Amino acid sequence: MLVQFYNVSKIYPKGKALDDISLKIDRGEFVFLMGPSGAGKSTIIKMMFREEEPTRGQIFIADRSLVRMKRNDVPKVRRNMGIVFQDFKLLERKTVYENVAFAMEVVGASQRNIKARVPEVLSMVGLRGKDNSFPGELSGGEQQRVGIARALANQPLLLIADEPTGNLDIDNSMEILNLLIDINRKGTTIIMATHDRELVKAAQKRVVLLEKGKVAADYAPGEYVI
Amino acid sequence: MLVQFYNVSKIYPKGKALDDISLKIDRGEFVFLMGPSGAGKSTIIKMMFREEEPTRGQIFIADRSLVRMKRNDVPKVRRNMGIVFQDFKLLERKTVYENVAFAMEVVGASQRNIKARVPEVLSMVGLRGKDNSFPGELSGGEQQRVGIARALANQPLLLIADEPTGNLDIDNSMEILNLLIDINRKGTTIIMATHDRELVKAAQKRVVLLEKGKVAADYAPGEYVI
Amino acid sequence: MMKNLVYFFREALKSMARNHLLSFATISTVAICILILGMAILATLNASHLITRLESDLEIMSYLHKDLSPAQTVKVEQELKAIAGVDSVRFVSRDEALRYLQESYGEDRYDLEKTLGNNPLPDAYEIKAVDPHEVPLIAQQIEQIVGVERVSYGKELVNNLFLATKWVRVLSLIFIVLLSLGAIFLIATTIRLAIFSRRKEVYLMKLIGSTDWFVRWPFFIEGILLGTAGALIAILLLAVGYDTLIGSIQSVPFMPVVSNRTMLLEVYSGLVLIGATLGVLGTYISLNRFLDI
Amino acid sequence: MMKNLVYFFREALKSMARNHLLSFATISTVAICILILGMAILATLNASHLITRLESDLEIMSYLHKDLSPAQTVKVEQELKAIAGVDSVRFVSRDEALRYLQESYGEDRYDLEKTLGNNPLPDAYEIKAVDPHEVPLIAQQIEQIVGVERVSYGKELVNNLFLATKWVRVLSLIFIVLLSLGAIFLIATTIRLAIFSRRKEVYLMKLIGSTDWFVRWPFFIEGILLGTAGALIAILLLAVGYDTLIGSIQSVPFMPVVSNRTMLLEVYSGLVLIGATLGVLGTYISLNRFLDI
Ligand SMILES: Nc1ncnc2c1ncn2[C@@H]1O[C@H](COP(=O)(O)OP(=O)(O)OP(=O)(O)O)[C@@H](O)[C@H]1O
Ligand SMILES: Nc1ncnc2c1ncn2[C@@H]1O[C@H](COP(=O)(O)OP(=O)(O)OP(=O)(O)O)[C@@H](O)[C@H]1O
Ligand SMILES: [Mg+2]
Ligand SMILES: [Mg+2]
Repeated sequence: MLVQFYNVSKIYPKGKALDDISLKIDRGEFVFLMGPSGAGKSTIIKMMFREEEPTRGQIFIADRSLVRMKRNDVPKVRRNMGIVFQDFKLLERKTVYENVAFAMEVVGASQRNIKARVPEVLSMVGLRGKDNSFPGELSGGEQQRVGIARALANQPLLLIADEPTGNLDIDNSMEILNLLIDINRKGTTIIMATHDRELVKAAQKRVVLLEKGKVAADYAPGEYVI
Repeated sequence: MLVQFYNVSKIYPKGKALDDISLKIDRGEFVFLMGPSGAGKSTIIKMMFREEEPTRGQIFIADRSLVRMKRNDVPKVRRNMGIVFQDFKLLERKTVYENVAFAMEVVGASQRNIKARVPEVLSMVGLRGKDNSFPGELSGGEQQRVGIARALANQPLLLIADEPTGNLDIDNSMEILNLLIDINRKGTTIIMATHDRELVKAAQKRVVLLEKGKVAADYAPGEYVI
Repeated sequence: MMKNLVYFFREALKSMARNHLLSFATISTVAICILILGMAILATLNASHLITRLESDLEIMSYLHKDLSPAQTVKVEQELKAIAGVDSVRFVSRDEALRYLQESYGEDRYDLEKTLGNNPLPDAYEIKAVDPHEVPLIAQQIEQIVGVERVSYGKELVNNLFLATKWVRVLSLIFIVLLSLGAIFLIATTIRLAIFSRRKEVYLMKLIGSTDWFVRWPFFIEGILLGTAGALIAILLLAVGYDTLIGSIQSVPFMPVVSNRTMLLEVYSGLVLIGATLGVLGTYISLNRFLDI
Repeated sequence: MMKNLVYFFREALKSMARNHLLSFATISTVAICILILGMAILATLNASHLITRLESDLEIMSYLHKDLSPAQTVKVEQELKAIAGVDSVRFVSRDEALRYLQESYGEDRYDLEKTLGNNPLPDAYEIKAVDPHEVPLIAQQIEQIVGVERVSYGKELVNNLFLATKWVRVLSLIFIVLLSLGAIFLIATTIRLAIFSRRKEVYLMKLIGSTDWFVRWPFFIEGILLGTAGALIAILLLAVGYDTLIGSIQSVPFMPVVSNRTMLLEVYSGLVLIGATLGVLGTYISLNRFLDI
């Protein structure tokens, strides 16, 4: 099992976000997280790379407990993941190229590898020609695709994407979905929070439905209809 | 005519965003702006409240030229609009309540009106109970709805929304759409950039399709299918 | 307008509380700058006080002819007093002069008068000038008086003293000016950084229709409050520190200290004013950059 | 590691160029603080130099019995020289003493010796101490020597002088210490604000897997470079200004100036070191707050 949540709750001073969630995701799976706004999708995702810690419960990534993990080991876990953030989180003072390259520099990739890989992922998401633009000079959808390219750059074992197509038109969304399905086929585990039912229907993958901080349903691939 | 674009082009140092756009929107209309990512939807919208100025061409709002307008008159124009930004642009150091109230304080509303109106618009977008949360304590979709509530607060004559449902599930999106249709029926002109074909199909309104900085098509209400 | 003022004040207070790092940085920067400036000003005031005291000790000795009659001696005194700029004239008899000389050779070990049989020294007048800088001029005039044998005021010493005090004054003025400029710049920089880190907030306010002044007012009030608070903290520390200091230093001779309440109060209130002004001015200038939208 | 260093350097340079407001604020804050600190240190050095000069002018006069034979006089001199802490001993004959007295009463207007017929003054030795602060002690020992009639060193004056110089030294030390603390605080505050306005950048870097040190290095290099640059600018201004100043002041007597190249160089390089250290230290402390993610 790659990701395991055992009775995880997250309680903020201003209210409960997750209520006793248990969830297992195997290596090689492709899982959609769905549910209405505020259901807790982003909270679950943030816990997987330890941006947030659970109030109660245990979380294991590749059999290592995130709760008991020492501060110094956290970066190692994050480096084996690719993360697409709901609010993009691009470095404003770096160009598109540098934003993607930075993720590779963090893991210690050589300049040669970086020079080869960055243009590759940028064209995968349809952003060739924007290399030297700064995030502030991009459209919403373009920024979102930079975030996706960055997550893909290191060919991570686990790709976590929080609403990666919210600012994209259907054609671009479909392309991204196909890209992810392709990567998944090559072995990468994918967890994707989304509101886009068209995509979910097209993909025919496992769907975990959240509602008010609880798992309301867990559909095996092909089970989810509308 | 409320909004008029005459041969508007916008050329950034790094490339052309809008290419000779002409467009008229009448009082009381409901117009969707559609088109692929990077087509120029946000650029057109930003020009309407003069966040960006055109490289060439003329823009009139309520028959006043935005290009020739003096610096001091710009706030007056903006105050008659409600704007939903693609990236929300909430004040991070203000609570949800204060964010909405601020828009009313700007136009000089009395505290009494503010106290009555803010809870009203917050419940319109389904955010009652989040009054004292800060934007950083909200989910993506909740933040987006705060942005919508803020735009509605002053009952503007012109409501401009840039991708207001990108982070919302279909139920919430539909509610927002119905809210906008309702407001439109009461006289507010609405311009909305969106990627959500389900919404557009459901609304049956005028659709302006942009592609690569040009108007590719302009569908009258009911004409747009898929 | 009144309603707005209340609103702006509330906004300013809320913002100060919520941006505590920025508030703390501004207050402490203002406090430190004003404190240093205040210390330097007090030091300079004391130095110039000391210098003035040194200078005012300057005196002109005019030695009289040995054979002057009492009437002639009185006439000389009148003429001395008639000279413009003369502050005081004191008669030093030859006996007194001998006593001084005696003392400098040690009380009664050598009885000069007994040893000598008679006193070789002349009578003299000791003259002080209103403005010590006029000493050389007055000395010149005294030399013209009939009955005055010789005038002595340590010409070289006086010139050197004036040169030295001039330098001390010029240098400390330069130091104060540079320090003030530095303080202004440092405070402005801090405010600028504080506003820089809130530029998006300003941008957004403008986008949803705020006028420049609607954005500015809360920032201004914040600037005044933070600037004044910082300056007040500095003044408090300064006043307490200086009071303690002059308390323990006043016993030391040679060290005249400025303890003129009115003057100190002027300095203190001037510094608070500077703090408040810089708070607003820094805000105004830094803010303008981000308002043009 | 080398490869990384090159990378970190490139990152630091890029970031300095792109965050020019922050870079400018840091450089200028460091420059102003170091400049003020440097001016104060130079002023203090000069003041203490002046004080030392004043103190080293102190001398003990030991007046001899009138009826001492030349052999006895020489013996006194030997005993004087034998006292620990005595620097120099100079014989002042009674004739010389009279000449001094004469001079102080104005050249040849009054011929004291002629008037008096004979010289009433005693022979004396003028003694300087290695450490002026030992003057009272040495004077006590001299009083024990047979043949010495009387010892005089202006007891009260010396005590007052020492008290005064002690105060000046203590006060300027306090001022320098306070100024240094102030400078450190101001620089730290500026760096803190600069990093505060980049906190989201740091947060994101950590989120995508950077270790603390991977985030820190470029910031550190930036801190060193900006701190050193600021300090160098300050030192340049300071050195040029001080050189000009001592050039035009050296002609003035009474105003001994410190122009010891080695000492100045030490002060200057110490200040540059402070700039660089504060740059890194400020960065380290401010950064830590935002790294805990
Ligand atoms: N820091 C916080 N403090 C308090 N409450 C929070 C905080 N972060 C999130 N919440 C609350 O937790 C709940 C779940 O938020 P979460 O971001 O996980 O929702 P989501 O499913 O991602 O929604 P969306 O689809 O709108 O992004 C929301 O009601 C939100 O207001
Ligand atoms: N400040 C800028 N400098 C340079 N290019 C810019 C700038 N702002 C936008 N662009 C470019 O202009 C084009 C149109 O951008 P715009 O934001 O209008 O697209 P959009 O239709 O809103 O796309 P999306 O659906 O992705 O939000 C894009 O290619 C974008 O890269
Ligand atoms: Mg979310
Ligand atoms: Mg857009």
